[in-house]
Amino acid sequence: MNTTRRQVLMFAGGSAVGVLFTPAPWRLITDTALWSENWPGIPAPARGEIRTRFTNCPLCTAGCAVRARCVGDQPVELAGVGGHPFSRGALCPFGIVGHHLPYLPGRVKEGPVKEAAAAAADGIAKCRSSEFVATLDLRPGRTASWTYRRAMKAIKNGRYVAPSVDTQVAVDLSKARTVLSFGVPVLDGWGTPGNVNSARAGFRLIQIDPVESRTASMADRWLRVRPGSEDALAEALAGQIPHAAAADASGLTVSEIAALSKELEQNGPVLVLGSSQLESTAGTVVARRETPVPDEWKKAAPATALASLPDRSVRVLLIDESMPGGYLPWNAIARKLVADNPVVVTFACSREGYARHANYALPVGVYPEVAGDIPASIDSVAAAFRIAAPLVSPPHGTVNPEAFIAAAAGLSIGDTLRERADAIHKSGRGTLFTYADRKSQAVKIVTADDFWKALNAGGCWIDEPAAKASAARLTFAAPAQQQVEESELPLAIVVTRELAPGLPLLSKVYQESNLRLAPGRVALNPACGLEDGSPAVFETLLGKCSVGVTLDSGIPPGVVQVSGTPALLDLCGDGARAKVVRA
Amino acid sequence: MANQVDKQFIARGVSRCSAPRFLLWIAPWAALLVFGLYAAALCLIKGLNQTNMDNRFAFGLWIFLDLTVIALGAGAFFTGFLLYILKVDELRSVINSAVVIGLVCYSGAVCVLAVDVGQPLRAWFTFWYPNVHSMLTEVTFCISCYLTVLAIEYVPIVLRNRKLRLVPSFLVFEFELHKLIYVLAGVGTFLSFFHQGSLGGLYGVLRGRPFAFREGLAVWPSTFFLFILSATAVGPSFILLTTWLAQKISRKRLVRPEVLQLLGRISGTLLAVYVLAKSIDTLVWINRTSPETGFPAWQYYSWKPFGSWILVAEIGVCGLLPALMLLAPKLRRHTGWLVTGAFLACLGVALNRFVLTVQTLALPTLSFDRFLRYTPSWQETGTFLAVVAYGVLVYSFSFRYFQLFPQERDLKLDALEAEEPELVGRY
Amino acid sequence: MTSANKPIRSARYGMTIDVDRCSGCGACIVACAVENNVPPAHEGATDRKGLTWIRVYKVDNGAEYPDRRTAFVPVMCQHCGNETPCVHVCPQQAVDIDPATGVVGEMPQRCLGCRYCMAACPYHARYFNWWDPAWPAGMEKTLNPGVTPRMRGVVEKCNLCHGRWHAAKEAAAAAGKPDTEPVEYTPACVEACPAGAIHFGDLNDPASVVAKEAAETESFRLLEKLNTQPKIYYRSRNSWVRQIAAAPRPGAGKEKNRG
Amino acid sequence: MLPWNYGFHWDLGHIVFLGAFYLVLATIAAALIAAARRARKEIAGHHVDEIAWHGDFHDLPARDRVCRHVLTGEFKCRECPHAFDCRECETHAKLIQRHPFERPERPEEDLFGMAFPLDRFYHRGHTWVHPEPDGTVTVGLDDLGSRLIGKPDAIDLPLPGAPMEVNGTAFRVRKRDADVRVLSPVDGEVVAAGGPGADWYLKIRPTAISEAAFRHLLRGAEIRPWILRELERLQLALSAPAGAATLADGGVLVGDLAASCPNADWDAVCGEMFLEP
Repeated sequence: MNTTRRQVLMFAGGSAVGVLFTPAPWRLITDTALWSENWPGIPAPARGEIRTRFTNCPLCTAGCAVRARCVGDQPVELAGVGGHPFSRGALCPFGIVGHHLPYLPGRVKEGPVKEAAAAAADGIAKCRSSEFVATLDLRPGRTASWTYRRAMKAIKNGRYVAPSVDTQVAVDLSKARTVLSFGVPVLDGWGTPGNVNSARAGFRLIQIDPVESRTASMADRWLRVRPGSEDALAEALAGQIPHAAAADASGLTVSEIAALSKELEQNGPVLVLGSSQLESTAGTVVARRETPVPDEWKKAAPATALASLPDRSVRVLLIDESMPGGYLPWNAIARKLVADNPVVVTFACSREGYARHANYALPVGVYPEVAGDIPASIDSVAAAFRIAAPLVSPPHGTVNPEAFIAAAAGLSIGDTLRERADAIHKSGRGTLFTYADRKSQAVKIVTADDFWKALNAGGCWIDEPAAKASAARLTFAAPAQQQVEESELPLAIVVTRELAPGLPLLSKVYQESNLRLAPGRVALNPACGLEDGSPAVFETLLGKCSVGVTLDSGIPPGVVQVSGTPALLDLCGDGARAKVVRA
Repeated sequence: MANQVDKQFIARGVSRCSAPRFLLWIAPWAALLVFGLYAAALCLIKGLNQTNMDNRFAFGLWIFLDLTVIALGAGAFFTGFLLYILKVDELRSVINSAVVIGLVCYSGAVCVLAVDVGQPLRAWFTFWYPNVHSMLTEVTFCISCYLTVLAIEYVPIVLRNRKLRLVPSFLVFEFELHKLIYVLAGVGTFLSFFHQGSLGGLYGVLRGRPFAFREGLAVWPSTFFLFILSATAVGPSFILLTTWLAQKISRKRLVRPEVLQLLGRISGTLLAVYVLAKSIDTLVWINRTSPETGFPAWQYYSWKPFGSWILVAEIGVCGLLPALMLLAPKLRRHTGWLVTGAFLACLGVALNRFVLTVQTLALPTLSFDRFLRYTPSWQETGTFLAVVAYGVLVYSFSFRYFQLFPQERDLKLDALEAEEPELVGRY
Repeated sequence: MTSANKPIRSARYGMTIDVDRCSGCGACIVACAVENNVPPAHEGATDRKGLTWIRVYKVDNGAEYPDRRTAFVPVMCQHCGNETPCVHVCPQQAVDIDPATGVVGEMPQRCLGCRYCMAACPYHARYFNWWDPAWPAGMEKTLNPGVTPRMRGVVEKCNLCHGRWHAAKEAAAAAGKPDTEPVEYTPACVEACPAGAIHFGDLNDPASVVAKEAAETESFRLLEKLNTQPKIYYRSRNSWVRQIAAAPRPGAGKEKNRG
Repeated sequence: MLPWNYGFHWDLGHIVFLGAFYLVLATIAAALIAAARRARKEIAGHHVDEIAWHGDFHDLPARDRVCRHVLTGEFKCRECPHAFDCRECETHAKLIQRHPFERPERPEEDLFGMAFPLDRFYHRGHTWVHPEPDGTVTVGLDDLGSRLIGKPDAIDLPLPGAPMEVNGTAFRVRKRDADVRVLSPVDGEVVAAGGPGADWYLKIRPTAISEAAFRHLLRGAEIRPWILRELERLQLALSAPAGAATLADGGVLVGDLAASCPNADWDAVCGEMFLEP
């Protein structure tokens, strides 16, 4: 039989209609829907048993208690521990994304460990009597810091260098009725957020700040002064210089200053933060007892300030910046290094910091990969011992700076944290607060092992307050002098340092909303003539560096607010004046 | 040779420029089209991050383009309506051209929309899970249907091509389809009426955007009706404009001047009505609608550069003025005035669409939010230009190979007679 | 049993935010991003192309120093109650309002990316995925298993931590609680706020904190006159803060403000 | 979209909206299908030529569609409503009743050296019809027609037995770039095919040889005004773009027009004269 075109067409048409009555086409439509609903290339979250684990956040000295929601062992969400006697369930934005730290873009994963060890040993051997082997510890007060001190003691002419932080002094916010802060970010990262917030209602906050910082805008009173005039104001309030002089320096009116000092008299006790010129009222600043340490640790090198070392005297410099902490401008450090090839070894997870200048940049484990303790924060009257217990394992090839430095010094150490914990337990002081059940019990009634376990499974030791808190004195570094006349560098620098910069999700506060000043950016008054977000060059006596500009009406003319990355902080050393020009 | 082949497709008795010259005219537009397609491809492949739109400026150049182009394309349905339903026979001489313009405008708009959405592959979701309460659903349905209608209306024009007519089935189908064209014209009118309206409704219903929000009848805000009115008013103007342009560029007489004047008159009348309605609507909005939502109307115009001048320009200079120009018989007789009027009318509607899309989004609603500026990225502009080039190309080809203007032959012979009068009655 | 014939008691989940206590630290923004698997910013992203389901605005009273006052106002989807602007504009029913919770939900899998809802939202609380979501190598391990990440080209927004609500619902069911009762849970931002400025609860329950606080004279809602009836209440003792929530002031938010 | 699909509710909104949508689709589809079906019918019924001629006729310039009685001056102006098929035209019938054709006194009309024998009928497509004694008719190109074609480059004639109908295509001729169809003057069936060589092109057995059957054809006194009119058109067509040759005034029209004006658009000229736009 021969088929005509007509027949073929009719067959095609018929079957087309017929198919519509089968589920096939409709099924097909639904399938395309499903396909386009699961767009390819999107990571699927790992499934698994949901567990709750506890640790403490070592990203700043506050050491807030952390409850981690984990899939298996992997933390996927961090939150504060409600009912914690001190951190009170609060966690700052940095703490909330702390578990992303291991995945920091550009993290240092391997380094020349053996070479570094050899070079260090060689340097120590070569070290002349006039030269030093120094360990720079940016987070003093830790158990690791003790190890460094012991190690430096073990080496002849070893030096333990740390920023001047007095771990023996604390402020008692609950005692203060007025807090006079000279540029201290009281409400923004200073102390322990939970504790500050809970005490906030009790005191009146007067913020002396050249710029409208977050604290200034939240303070009960904000006094805008010229940068660098804080001490003059403090002296005037202390009655050391006439108010008029301070008025000239700070830009406040004489009556304002008078009113302020009157208020301080009437509204005591007053806690003064950020200036050593003005005494705090007795009771608001107290001496804090030392967290117990094993007796054999006691013979350790004292902390020396970097400045006190003679220039060109450091042959071997070991810098521990494994935990976010303070930062000293590099030029201040470089000055101390010997002229003929000094050995500089850094321990850091990123190349942003001193690693840029080091001969050997060694990778380290980060929170929450490695264990480490967190010394009590400045607003904690009682001593405390918290361990940032590891939740995940560090990548292969990282080194433990503590072990490295001890080895370099030929000092044999065991599990220092455990030794410390035992020492605390032996002292029998204080209470143990465990997070899972939110119970606190006297250390006396727990065994050393349980104590140690509890500390690692989410717990903290809190010392009992001293019988009578002996008065103490806070010391603060004097603000840098302005030695450059206005003409060449018109802008006074105000540095704000964000913790743990570069964590991916912080883009939400830095970049995707202009809530905080992103690291590496500078804020200027809108009248500065630059466009918001435009690239610019930031220049000081110490050099220049390209930055992004943010316009902020909270910044007065003649002032530049710098959000310090190490690169920028290197420029903001002594010459605390700058100019910002269009790139 | 090519010239010969090309010639066989051009109707007898009308003269078209030589193939090479035509190519010369096509080339730059083709180049522009290619560039635009590249830009569009970038947006499709790399995503909408290629544009300068953002979370606040969710709509930009493209939506403005769509609204404007569709308003201008309204000439197609309105001329069809007048010719086939109201039997205004003079318009037969421009209907083909009107259909082509409509097709170009609508297909262009739809293509741009496809680039504009974040997930073009899901375009059909709107049909599959329609939310019948959304103006956008109405728009999507009507536009896609009407585009089909336009395509079908375009078929006879194509099939009338000299070469294609030689195929008997084409010839006959064209003949029969043309007999039924009034049905399609009717459907087209129905559809256009609704989507022109719902395009206006799109913004009128935004209760969260007091600058655009309008009260109205039943489910339709006043912008619904204003859009219909303005579209029908400006459609004829745009046909007038394009016809005039075609005449200028091809250096031929294509329609009798009376036809253009008729278009002008229709446009002018409707525009006048529109201006009246628009003014009333604006007054109501300023004095009632806007204040009731807590937004004093004056403050919209305190954001530079969108001062109150924009109102004057939209309603006065580009509304009332052209209406008067087109209505005055004296002025209408001069091509200059006629064309200027038509142009202003088109400009006015474009401005109206601009205000409703761009200005609406630029104005902050939260008191602590800021006024935003937005300049399209080159990818956006490129895509925009692609549509323009596409339009010019389709129109040029249609003009060359199809009979867009039936009067052309007569006018040509008239012209010949005019230049050689002695020929007449010499034998 | 009882739950079978008992009618479902529908909740109206809402928030009260104490503006005076918000120090603008951004913990809520970050916690929200962690909870809901919002990807970190593409390097091209700005505050106008970013993804921040909750966004903290710095607001000042427009005066110059020393009269200048500043407050921080967190703005997320306000979960409008009445004629929700975004719900009825979506062409394909990708946005809906859950009658049981009053939460305005968004179905990214259904979203076409037409962004009409963004144009419709007076609070600019909706965000569009301009880029493919991308996490630094290894970081996808930290994604929250309770929430599916969204793809490029769709709109997303706050859904009052639907994932947590769902988990709470399941927990309640496991505990044998009647399905008809609204469950209690805490969205990530509420949990994260170090100042405890945000309270969350059922506005229908007169005993709840939010219901009480919402009723106080200090409480206000953004753009109340639009009559969208948001379920997010703000509270402040300062009258100037309460004012900024009302009608817009020209120049507000710009460098030079008129008071 | 569909009742069992997500989000569909039996409420007014859905019913009205979707109802309207489906109605629109149905209407469009119906229109298309109707057109297609009718088209098929027409093709089956061999009405293609008729439709083609209707199309052509409507594409002709208005001036070329004038009634034959305008040529003779009986009307000032009148457009032919029947596409040159006067057989169905009452006006024509009335007019020829009033003054019927009288026998021509001269055997042939001579214009510019062109001979138009009056013993035959002429069609406006420049063909003549000559009734033969054997009941058939011979069909040929008239003098103007054949001068336009001159010596054709090609010509395709229908095979014997092919049906013919008035204003359908009789045959096609090609000359230079011109390729035109010549309209058939009568209904009938082809008996034999001649050609340029022979003195006729087609021998046709007409369906009827009544007076009424040839009523649509020109004859006698109509020829002269018609040809003059045609010459006028020819002149216009020739002088069109090339602005070329003018016909010999009062003199004799050359034998091969195509050859005499080489740079004229011959396709256009032939299209114009053979009524194929």
